[in-house]
Amino acid sequence: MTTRDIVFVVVGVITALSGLLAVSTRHVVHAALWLLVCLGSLAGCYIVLGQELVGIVQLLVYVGAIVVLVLFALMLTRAPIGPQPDIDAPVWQRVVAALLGAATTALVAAATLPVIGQQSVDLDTPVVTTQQIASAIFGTWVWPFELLSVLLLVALVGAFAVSRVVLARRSRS
Amino acid sequence: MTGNLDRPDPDDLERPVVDLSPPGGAPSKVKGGEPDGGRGGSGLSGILPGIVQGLATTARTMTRHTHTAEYPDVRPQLPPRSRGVIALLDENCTSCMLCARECPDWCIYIDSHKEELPPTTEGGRARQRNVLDRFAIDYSLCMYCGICVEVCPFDALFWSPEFEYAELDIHDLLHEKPRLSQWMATVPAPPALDPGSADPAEVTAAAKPARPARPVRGERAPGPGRPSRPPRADPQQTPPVPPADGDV
Amino acid sequence: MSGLTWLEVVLRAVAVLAAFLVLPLLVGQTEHKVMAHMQGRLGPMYAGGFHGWAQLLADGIKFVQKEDVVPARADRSAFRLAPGVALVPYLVALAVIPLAPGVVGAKVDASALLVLAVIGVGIIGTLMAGWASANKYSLLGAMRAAAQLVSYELPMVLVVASVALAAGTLSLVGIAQAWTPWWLLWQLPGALVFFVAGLAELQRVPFDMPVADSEIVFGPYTEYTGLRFAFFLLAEYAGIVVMALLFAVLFLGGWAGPWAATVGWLWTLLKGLVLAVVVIWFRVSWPRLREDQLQRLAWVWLVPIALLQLAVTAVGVVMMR
Amino acid sequence: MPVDLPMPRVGPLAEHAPRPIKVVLNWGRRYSLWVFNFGLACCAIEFIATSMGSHDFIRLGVIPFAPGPRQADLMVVSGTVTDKMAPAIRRLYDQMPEPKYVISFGACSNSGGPYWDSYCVTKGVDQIIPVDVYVPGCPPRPEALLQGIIRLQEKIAAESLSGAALRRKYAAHRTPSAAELSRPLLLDARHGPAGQVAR
Repeated sequence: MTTRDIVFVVVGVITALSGLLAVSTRHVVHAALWLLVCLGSLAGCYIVLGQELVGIVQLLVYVGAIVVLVLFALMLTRAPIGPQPDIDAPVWQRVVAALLGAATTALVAAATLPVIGQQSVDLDTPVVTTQQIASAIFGTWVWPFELLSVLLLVALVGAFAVSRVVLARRSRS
Repeated sequence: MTGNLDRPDPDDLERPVVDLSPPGGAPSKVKGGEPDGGRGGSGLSGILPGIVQGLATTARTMTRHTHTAEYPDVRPQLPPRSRGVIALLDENCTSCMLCARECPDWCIYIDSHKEELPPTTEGGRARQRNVLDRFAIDYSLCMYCGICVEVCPFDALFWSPEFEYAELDIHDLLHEKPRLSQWMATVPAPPALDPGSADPAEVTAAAKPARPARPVRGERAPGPGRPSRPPRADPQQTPPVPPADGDV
Repeated sequence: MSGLTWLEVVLRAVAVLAAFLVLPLLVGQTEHKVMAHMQGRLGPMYAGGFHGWAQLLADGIKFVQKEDVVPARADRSAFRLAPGVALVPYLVALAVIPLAPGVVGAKVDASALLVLAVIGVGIIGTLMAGWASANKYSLLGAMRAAAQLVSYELPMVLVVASVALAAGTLSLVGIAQAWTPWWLLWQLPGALVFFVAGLAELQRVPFDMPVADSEIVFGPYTEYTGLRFAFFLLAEYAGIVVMALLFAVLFLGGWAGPWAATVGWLWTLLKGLVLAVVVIWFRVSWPRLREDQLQRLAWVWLVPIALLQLAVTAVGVVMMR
Repeated sequence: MPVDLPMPRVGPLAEHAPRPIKVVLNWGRRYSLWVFNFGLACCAIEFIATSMGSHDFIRLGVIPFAPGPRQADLMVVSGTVTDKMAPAIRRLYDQMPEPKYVISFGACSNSGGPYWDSYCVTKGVDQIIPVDVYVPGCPPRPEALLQGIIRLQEKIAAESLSGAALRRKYAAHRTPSAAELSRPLLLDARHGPAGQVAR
């Protein structure tokens, strides 16, 4: 077991635990903060596995932007300090969610556990560099990439249009 | 305070006039710090947008000398007649209580007792005199109006510019007689009178020729009237000289 | 990273930590003195004897002794953690910013992207502080900070992308090595956008609405005392250091200058210091913007300029190839 | 609503440090007095004059940066303390973290000053909070404030922080709460506010 293995296990456990806490805590903002830890340590997982760029992009997009937006939105809702019983899920929902989560975990484990140890990658000499990722995105996968960009653009224009419609209606009334 | 009629210094009078030209004789075109923000100004201020002018002003200030008075290291230049602390010349105090009664804050405490002075001549009447036991000013209460200094008929209270008597305990702000007397050393000389002003009353009085010796008891003129004044040089023809710049 | 011995790693970490503790203090002291003289004052003169050089040391020693107050209604854990969350990202950012080709805490392939990513994480600390303080002013300040960050992250990433495009690499060392004086003109709009967006991310004047003391006391830091407050202050000044050095490396060629081979790191530091002084200069000279003016500036001016810069850079790269 | 405040404590470092370290700690507190101006009347103008370019008390390490009480070390009460303002002063003072200092600036906050017989003026801010330095004057000169600050710095340099010292400091002041200082303006609450009674 190398240092890298130990670090990976630690980061992975942190990711899993924080993910669990994110869905089980009764404080709304704490849930967002645990999600932050989860996404951040996921970036750590990527970096431990030698995928620097993916890890950094994960940090930039999810931690730096999406969780900030989530927190921002939560603060707009006057999220109180302390547990919120009125938005708490009832027991049966919790049980169902736990069952579903356990089932998904089992499914993923059943698919991935058998392949452990079959193939190993030498991480000390990085195979995938930033340039390779770039050429993959803008070469092989350029059409899906562009399609996704257009999708996001449409969503953006749509959001803009919706807000304009609301504003116009308000100014007319 | 008769000898201390406060006539404003001509330099003092000119100081409040706002001098708009920048110090150092810089051309008045460069007006980076003008409040109009460059809108409608002339010259340089009309060209540069306001935010650049702001930068220029601060940068120019940085190149100049600061005008900070470094107080603990450099003695401050206090203006004349600064009201720092009130000093007591206790030899002059007759315990008349005028200051204590006029004080709006009632922050002057006076205790005194009467003392009998033995007659100076054989068979004369013994005289009574007030002896000052305690004279204290509570500077935690004093509002520095100076009324006590003004009303004192015997010039026992004076303004001193000293201000360094902040205390850790409020009881120490009650200055008793010894401490008030110590401040006397810091009282500045009264400012010089303007050229051409009337002589102070004390000087005129001192300059008068001495009275003639008292007549012997038996020769005294009958009647209750005061002894006639020493002859003046024709008082009818030279009216009293009004003050030079007439402060009425 | 694999070629480093443990000793070297430790040494580099210590060096980065030292820089992290010293450079912000240097900027803070410069701010004290520059601001004072720009206002016709002298600034600190007594702490430490010579021209108050130890003013910030005295501040630090005082902060250590202060009572650590946590408001009764606050969310204790988030309240206590927030200063650390605000501070650590700048430490990481400082670790990957090169002063010279060899003088860098940690060599990372996509260091430009990493710096942007961790700076974006720093705002979480402010958000946590604002929410956990149980104070309306703190919450308002945190919301302002978040709104500001969300708006200014985008133009910043876009102009950094433009520079990376021009250099053909995401590594800060590579970008600075690819720099030529011609970039001063070519990347000028991008540089301006980066500087303005950086100021806004640092919440410095004229974009200091999150801590506007005349409106919301001290924004997210209203309830913080002692050492935790000092951490926030340190984060602010470390932020200035990071932004100034990043600007120097991205747009001013970092160590480019006479005798770059030997004293290159000095050139980077010098350029960074000049930029920090400019940041201070702005603080002294300009009033605060309004929140809506800030958003307008971001979306109406900075984002279009950044997009235009990206297009111009792309055309330039293709033409020159 | 009186609030029971816990007795403030000093950190373990300040309590148990050996003598040389205490000297350093005192030096830090001495030259880093972030000041919180409680300007209530004309004395506040003199305070502002002291903070401006021609006197500049930042030279002494008195930094007028703290917008709120939480970051402040020194509170300068400059001006007339009214009974209505007194609870606010006490509340803000209580929000300052230990170790904290107070300068009472001017006759009004020393002892009521010209308003010594007013029905609504607190006769000295030291009736509600412990004061370290009293600066006399009405209003005092800016230099007088500087001298008061220097007195305070000398006091800080000589003092020894400890929990016992804090308890002594509050021995006379911790008993009445801020809210007890205010009194109802209307004796009879049934009639509602004064304006409604008149109608």
